[in-house]
Amino acid sequence: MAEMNMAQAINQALDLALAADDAVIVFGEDVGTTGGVFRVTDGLQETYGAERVIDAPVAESGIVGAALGMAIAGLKPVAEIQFLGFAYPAYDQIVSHVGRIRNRSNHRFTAPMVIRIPFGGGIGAAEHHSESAEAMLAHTPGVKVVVPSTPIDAKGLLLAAIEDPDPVIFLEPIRMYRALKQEVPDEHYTLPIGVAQTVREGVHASIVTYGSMVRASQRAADLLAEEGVSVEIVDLRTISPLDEDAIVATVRRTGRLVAVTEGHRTGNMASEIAAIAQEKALYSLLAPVERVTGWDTVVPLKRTEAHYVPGPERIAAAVRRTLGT
Amino acid sequence: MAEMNMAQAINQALDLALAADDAVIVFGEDVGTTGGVFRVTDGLQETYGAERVIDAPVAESGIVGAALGMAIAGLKPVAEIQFLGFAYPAYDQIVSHVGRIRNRSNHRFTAPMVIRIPFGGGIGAAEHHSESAEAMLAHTPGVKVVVPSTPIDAKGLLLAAIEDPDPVIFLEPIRMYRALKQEVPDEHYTLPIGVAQTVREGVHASIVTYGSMVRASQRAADLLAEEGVSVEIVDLRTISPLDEDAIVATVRRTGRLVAVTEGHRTGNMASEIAAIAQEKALYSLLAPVERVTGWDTVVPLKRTEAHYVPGPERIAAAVRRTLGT
Amino acid sequence: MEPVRILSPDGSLVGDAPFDLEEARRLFAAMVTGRTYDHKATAMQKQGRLATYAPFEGQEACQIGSVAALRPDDWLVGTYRDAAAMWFQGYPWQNLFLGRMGDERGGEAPAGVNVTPPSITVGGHMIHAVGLGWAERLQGRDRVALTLFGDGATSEGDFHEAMNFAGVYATPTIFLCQNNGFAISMPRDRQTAAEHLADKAIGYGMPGIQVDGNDLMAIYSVTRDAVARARTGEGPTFIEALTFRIGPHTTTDDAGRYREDGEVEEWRTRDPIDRVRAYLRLNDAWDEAWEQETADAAGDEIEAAVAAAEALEPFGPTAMFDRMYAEPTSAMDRQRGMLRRDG
Amino acid sequence: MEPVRILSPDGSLVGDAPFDLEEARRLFAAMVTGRTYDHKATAMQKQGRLATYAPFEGQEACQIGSVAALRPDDWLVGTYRDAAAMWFQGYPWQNLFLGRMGDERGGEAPAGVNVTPPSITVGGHMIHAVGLGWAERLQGRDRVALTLFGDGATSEGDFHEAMNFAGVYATPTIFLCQNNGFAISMPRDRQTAAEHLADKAIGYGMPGIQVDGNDLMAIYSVTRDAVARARTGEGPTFIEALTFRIGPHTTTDDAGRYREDGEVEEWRTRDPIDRVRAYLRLNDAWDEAWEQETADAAGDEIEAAVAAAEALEPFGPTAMFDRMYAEPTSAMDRQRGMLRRDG
Ligand SMILES: Cc1ncc(C[n+]2csc(CCOP(=O)(O)OP(=O)(O)O)c2C)c(N)n1
Ligand SMILES: Cc1ncc(C[n+]2csc(CCOP(=O)(O)OP(=O)(O)O)c2C)c(N)n1
Ligand SMILES: [Mg+2]
Ligand SMILES: [Mg+2]
Repeated sequence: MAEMNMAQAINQALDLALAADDAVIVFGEDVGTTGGVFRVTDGLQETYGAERVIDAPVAESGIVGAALGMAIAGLKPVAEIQFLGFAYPAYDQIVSHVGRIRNRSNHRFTAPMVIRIPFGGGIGAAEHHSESAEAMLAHTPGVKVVVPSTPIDAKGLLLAAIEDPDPVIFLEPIRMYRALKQEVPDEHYTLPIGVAQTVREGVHASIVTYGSMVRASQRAADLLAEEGVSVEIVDLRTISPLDEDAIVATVRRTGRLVAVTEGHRTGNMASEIAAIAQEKALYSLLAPVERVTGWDTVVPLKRTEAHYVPGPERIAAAVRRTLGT
Repeated sequence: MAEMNMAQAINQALDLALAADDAVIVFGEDVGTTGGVFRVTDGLQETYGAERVIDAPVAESGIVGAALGMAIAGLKPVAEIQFLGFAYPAYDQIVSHVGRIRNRSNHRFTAPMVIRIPFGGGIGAAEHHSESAEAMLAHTPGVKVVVPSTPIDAKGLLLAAIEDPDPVIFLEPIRMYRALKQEVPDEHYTLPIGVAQTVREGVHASIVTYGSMVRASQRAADLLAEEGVSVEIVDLRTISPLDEDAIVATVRRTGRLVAVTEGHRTGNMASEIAAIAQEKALYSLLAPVERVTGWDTVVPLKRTEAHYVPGPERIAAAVRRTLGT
Repeated sequence: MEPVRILSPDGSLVGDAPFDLEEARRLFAAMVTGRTYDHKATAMQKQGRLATYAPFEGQEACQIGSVAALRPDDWLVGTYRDAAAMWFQGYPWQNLFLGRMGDERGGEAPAGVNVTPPSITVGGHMIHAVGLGWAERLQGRDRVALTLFGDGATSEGDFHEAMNFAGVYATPTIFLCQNNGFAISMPRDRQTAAEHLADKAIGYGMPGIQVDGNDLMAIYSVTRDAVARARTGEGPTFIEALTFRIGPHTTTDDAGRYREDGEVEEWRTRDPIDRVRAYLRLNDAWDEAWEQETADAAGDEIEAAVAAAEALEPFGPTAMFDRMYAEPTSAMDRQRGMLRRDG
Repeated sequence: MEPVRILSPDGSLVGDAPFDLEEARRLFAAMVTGRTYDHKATAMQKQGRLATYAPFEGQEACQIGSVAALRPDDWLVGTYRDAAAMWFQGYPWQNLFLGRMGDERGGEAPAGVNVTPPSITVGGHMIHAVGLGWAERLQGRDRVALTLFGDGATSEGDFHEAMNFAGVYATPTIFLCQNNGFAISMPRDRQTAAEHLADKAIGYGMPGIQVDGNDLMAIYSVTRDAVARARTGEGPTFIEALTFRIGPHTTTDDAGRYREDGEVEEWRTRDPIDRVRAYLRLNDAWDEAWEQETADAAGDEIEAAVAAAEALEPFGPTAMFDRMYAEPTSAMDRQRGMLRRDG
């Protein structure tokens, strides 16, 4: 057990995976010598060598495509894309090949690989560094999409992703890399992919969310608690496949739902959550499902970003609307 | 006025645009000499020459990126990508540049361009030729996304798209290219982008849809009419920005809604439509919004495709569910 | 740049034959079998028994000659136009037919056959060949990966990234470009301003070789050398094979819109099969009866494959939900249920 | 391949000076102004007044020398590291600061200044330069487009597609690669196995030239020739400028992790500004007082830009909805309303 932040927890997960299985390799821009732009892969190349922790040229499609070839031939690559905004050039490889090789080959060839991608805003970064396009990844057949919100979850989910026989896109909320520390068990453990977790129990309303929005939602719940409102928070942890049962169960319990994501509003995960809630629990809904989201604009730069990324106040206001207060 | 199918109507729109404005150019793989793989650009290079109807190397990112440069410098390019499944390599240019140049340059540089893309299934084509990833395009800031369902609409919407000062992605339902003929006015006309149209009036339930699913929905409505069920059909015609008022109005009228798309189920336009309906008209809803969609699988090949792409029977069944029959 | 040539169109040698007469007869028969499949598939498409088909007539030397230089466990990563190569590396004709019938089971290579399903998108598959060969090396095995693609594919960004990675990591990859003159309607000289496609190799620090793509011996020989380099850790090679597709781009294409009949006739005189026949004849290794036997055997083989493909029980409509993941996810289960409910 | 060089590090000429002493003084002053901005921006970032900043110290000759060969109405399409070039082509320092402050108004070039906002993604912008120049030509104008990028950018698929299109359509594009030795931590020799980046040009049928990137005269002269070719319809040129970034990749990067101090010191002896100073001195066109004047003027110019940028009224939180389209769409209007409601 050691106190660590999410970046350290992920580093430890990679370290354990590399140590346990020769088939695991780490591959991406600047992951080796310099330990990654977020230092998430720090020290791994020193330990495992440049043939297992591999620095790549600046070519995201190449990284994902080569990792797929490696996965087919028996390795378990953990590829890294530096920011989600730089994953778009690799999207064709993801949607056309990574997510399809199993179907295309009728199970003969498979892609046991992970694509790690830091994502999301809130740090006032340059353009393209605050993207939250996870909805398009969740809309992609044949891959799973996992989003941890804490150091403990990050380690357990990443180890599960590496061991998964299918490709997993592992989205790491940039803002959470160093935002909080937890006592993380030293040893190997996994958390199940596809299973949501109730991270706060409450009776008046539910928030369903994931990634860095879990913390923002906790803060909103704290604000609301002062007003006597008790909020349940469900952390999806996996956005593809969705744990529909968990969404439906919390709606049935509280009758009020706020779905929170920082992705662009139209066609994001909040819309999916709302669609599921009304489909499976319409008659439990005491108010419309509120969606608190980013907007259909480019993520604004530092000076306006706070008005784009949902914060505790906006989330709390939405909960109040579901309560008619 | 002449009877024509959608391919011909689009060809005529391009012809009119090329004739009216020297800034308009057509650009894409095989659009020139051979008139496009669907013959949609047939004859245009003969009329306007190889400098205005330009054959491109096999490079989709290059086509979209070069078109963007052209648009910034004063042209109005109408780029073609051969199939939506081949647009993924161009997605980075679309999301990172085409949709952002106006914001990034604070209106100084703009992208008055159109990207025409045949899409959707139903013709038993090879892998990658039946994609329906329009949800990810609608999720993209800074572009508009238009989907015609008839020859008349295709012509008027395409001319509007070409004249629009912002980039428009124009998705052409492959199945509709030659599926039906209409009397199309010979002269120039435009139809408004962002405005849905009620294509069938009804009182018991509503279907909101677009593209080739309009025809499937009409057939479903015909089936239901025999059972005494009167269905209203709203053809969105534009999926970004969405005509929310039209969605809400039809739900308020009938109290029952089926959203139909052929995209993968999770995170598609049907989810967005359902989210809007419950948000703005929860208390009008007499039943959960039903979503009839493609599945979260690769679009299957010919032998199974009919079980993937929604047909009249599946749509009718969903309408019946909203009616509890 | 002078393309490598060993066998002249008239069957005479202008270099050293890289294999003996027996092997030449075996490869001749393989090319004949390939062409038999090609003609059969074209005919079946016309009858509506296959979906769109991309014929490869004229490119048999590229496909059989290159694969002949592989070991049975080497990787082959090709396209929609590479059925002969795939088959020669162990992929069943039956599955090639199945794929064109719109049946996903056609994508499955038999155990031990390291042939990926044909790539339908242009450009995306070459990088897989880079990763495949690289992974073999990292795991201490000496398998190599041969990837086939067209002249058009060299324009895609993914070609560039694949070539660059192969160069940087010195992966055991053989890039074989079948330059058949056209990418659908786009002629090679409008595809790129490079004088030769083979010139592109220099930008990646790898050897680039141009070869007569209708010369079985030349193709075999340059591929064999490239395979040897790859196998011994000397890195990748780019081979540009000059060839021509005699047929249309696909069965829905009208090639008359963009090329002259004369060009096709001209290329027919350089037919790769005729050339080997002429060679065998000159060397007393050919007679009418053997040719007939070969053709009959090829015909039987192809007909049997068609019959097997057509006889296969169709799979159920919900099979699609079982092919996406090792274990169907909750989403697959839910959606299977919906499809069952609605039929 | 011998890189083109005109001015030696000691200030002596090894070729013909492409401009007179007056112009040399003007360009010297411009390089000094660029470096003044660079140091100021780095300092402001440390004070938290700017977001992450990418210093270009050492690359001033590449940026000033190339832009000096442009006409004021030509296009410039560069990256996050090309502030000096952008400014020299007419983009205000104030806007360069604003951008780094996280203010979208920094992206706006003044009317008539054809400089696109800096590209933050690596690789995507070069193809825009191809389209820009091409569109100029199609509209009967003779403007050219210069695009700047790094050694790392040559690995992206979009570089390939841009180079290929430029070759095929003979567009008036000048590709200037500032090979500064590294892409973040990746050294040039691991970025590609090509011996020289300039070798990549042959694969696109365009001239590829290697030039001493710290030699103002050489950069100017090869760019001038490339511009002349482009302007007269002879097509694109690829220029590889050998240079070095003295600073870290960005202000958040620790360059000590991947390179030796000695390497930096070695490159400092080839400083592009020192070299021109030495030349001016040798030719009696320099004195201490003028240098001081130049430095002071640069300082004043940069301070004035900082002050102007910092004095600008912040825009309102809903401005983002008004920048996306010519007319805000219904979605923008709805969402503006939601933001107003929630604050
Ligand atoms: C990414 C992508 N873009 C476009 C297409 C459509 N398309 C199919 S084949 C082809 C031409 C390919 O030409 P080439 O690489 O020379 O191969 P050939 O067909 O001549 O064998 C095109 C453009 C595609 N399949 N994939
Ligand atoms: C598409 C993309 N991938 C990755 C990055 C992250 N990144 C920013 S700069 C850089 C290195 C670029 O190196 P080079 O092209 O040599 O330019 P330099 O920074 O040396 O000027 C990388 C990888 C990015 N901005 N865009
Ligand atoms: Mg070809
Ligand atoms: Mg660099």
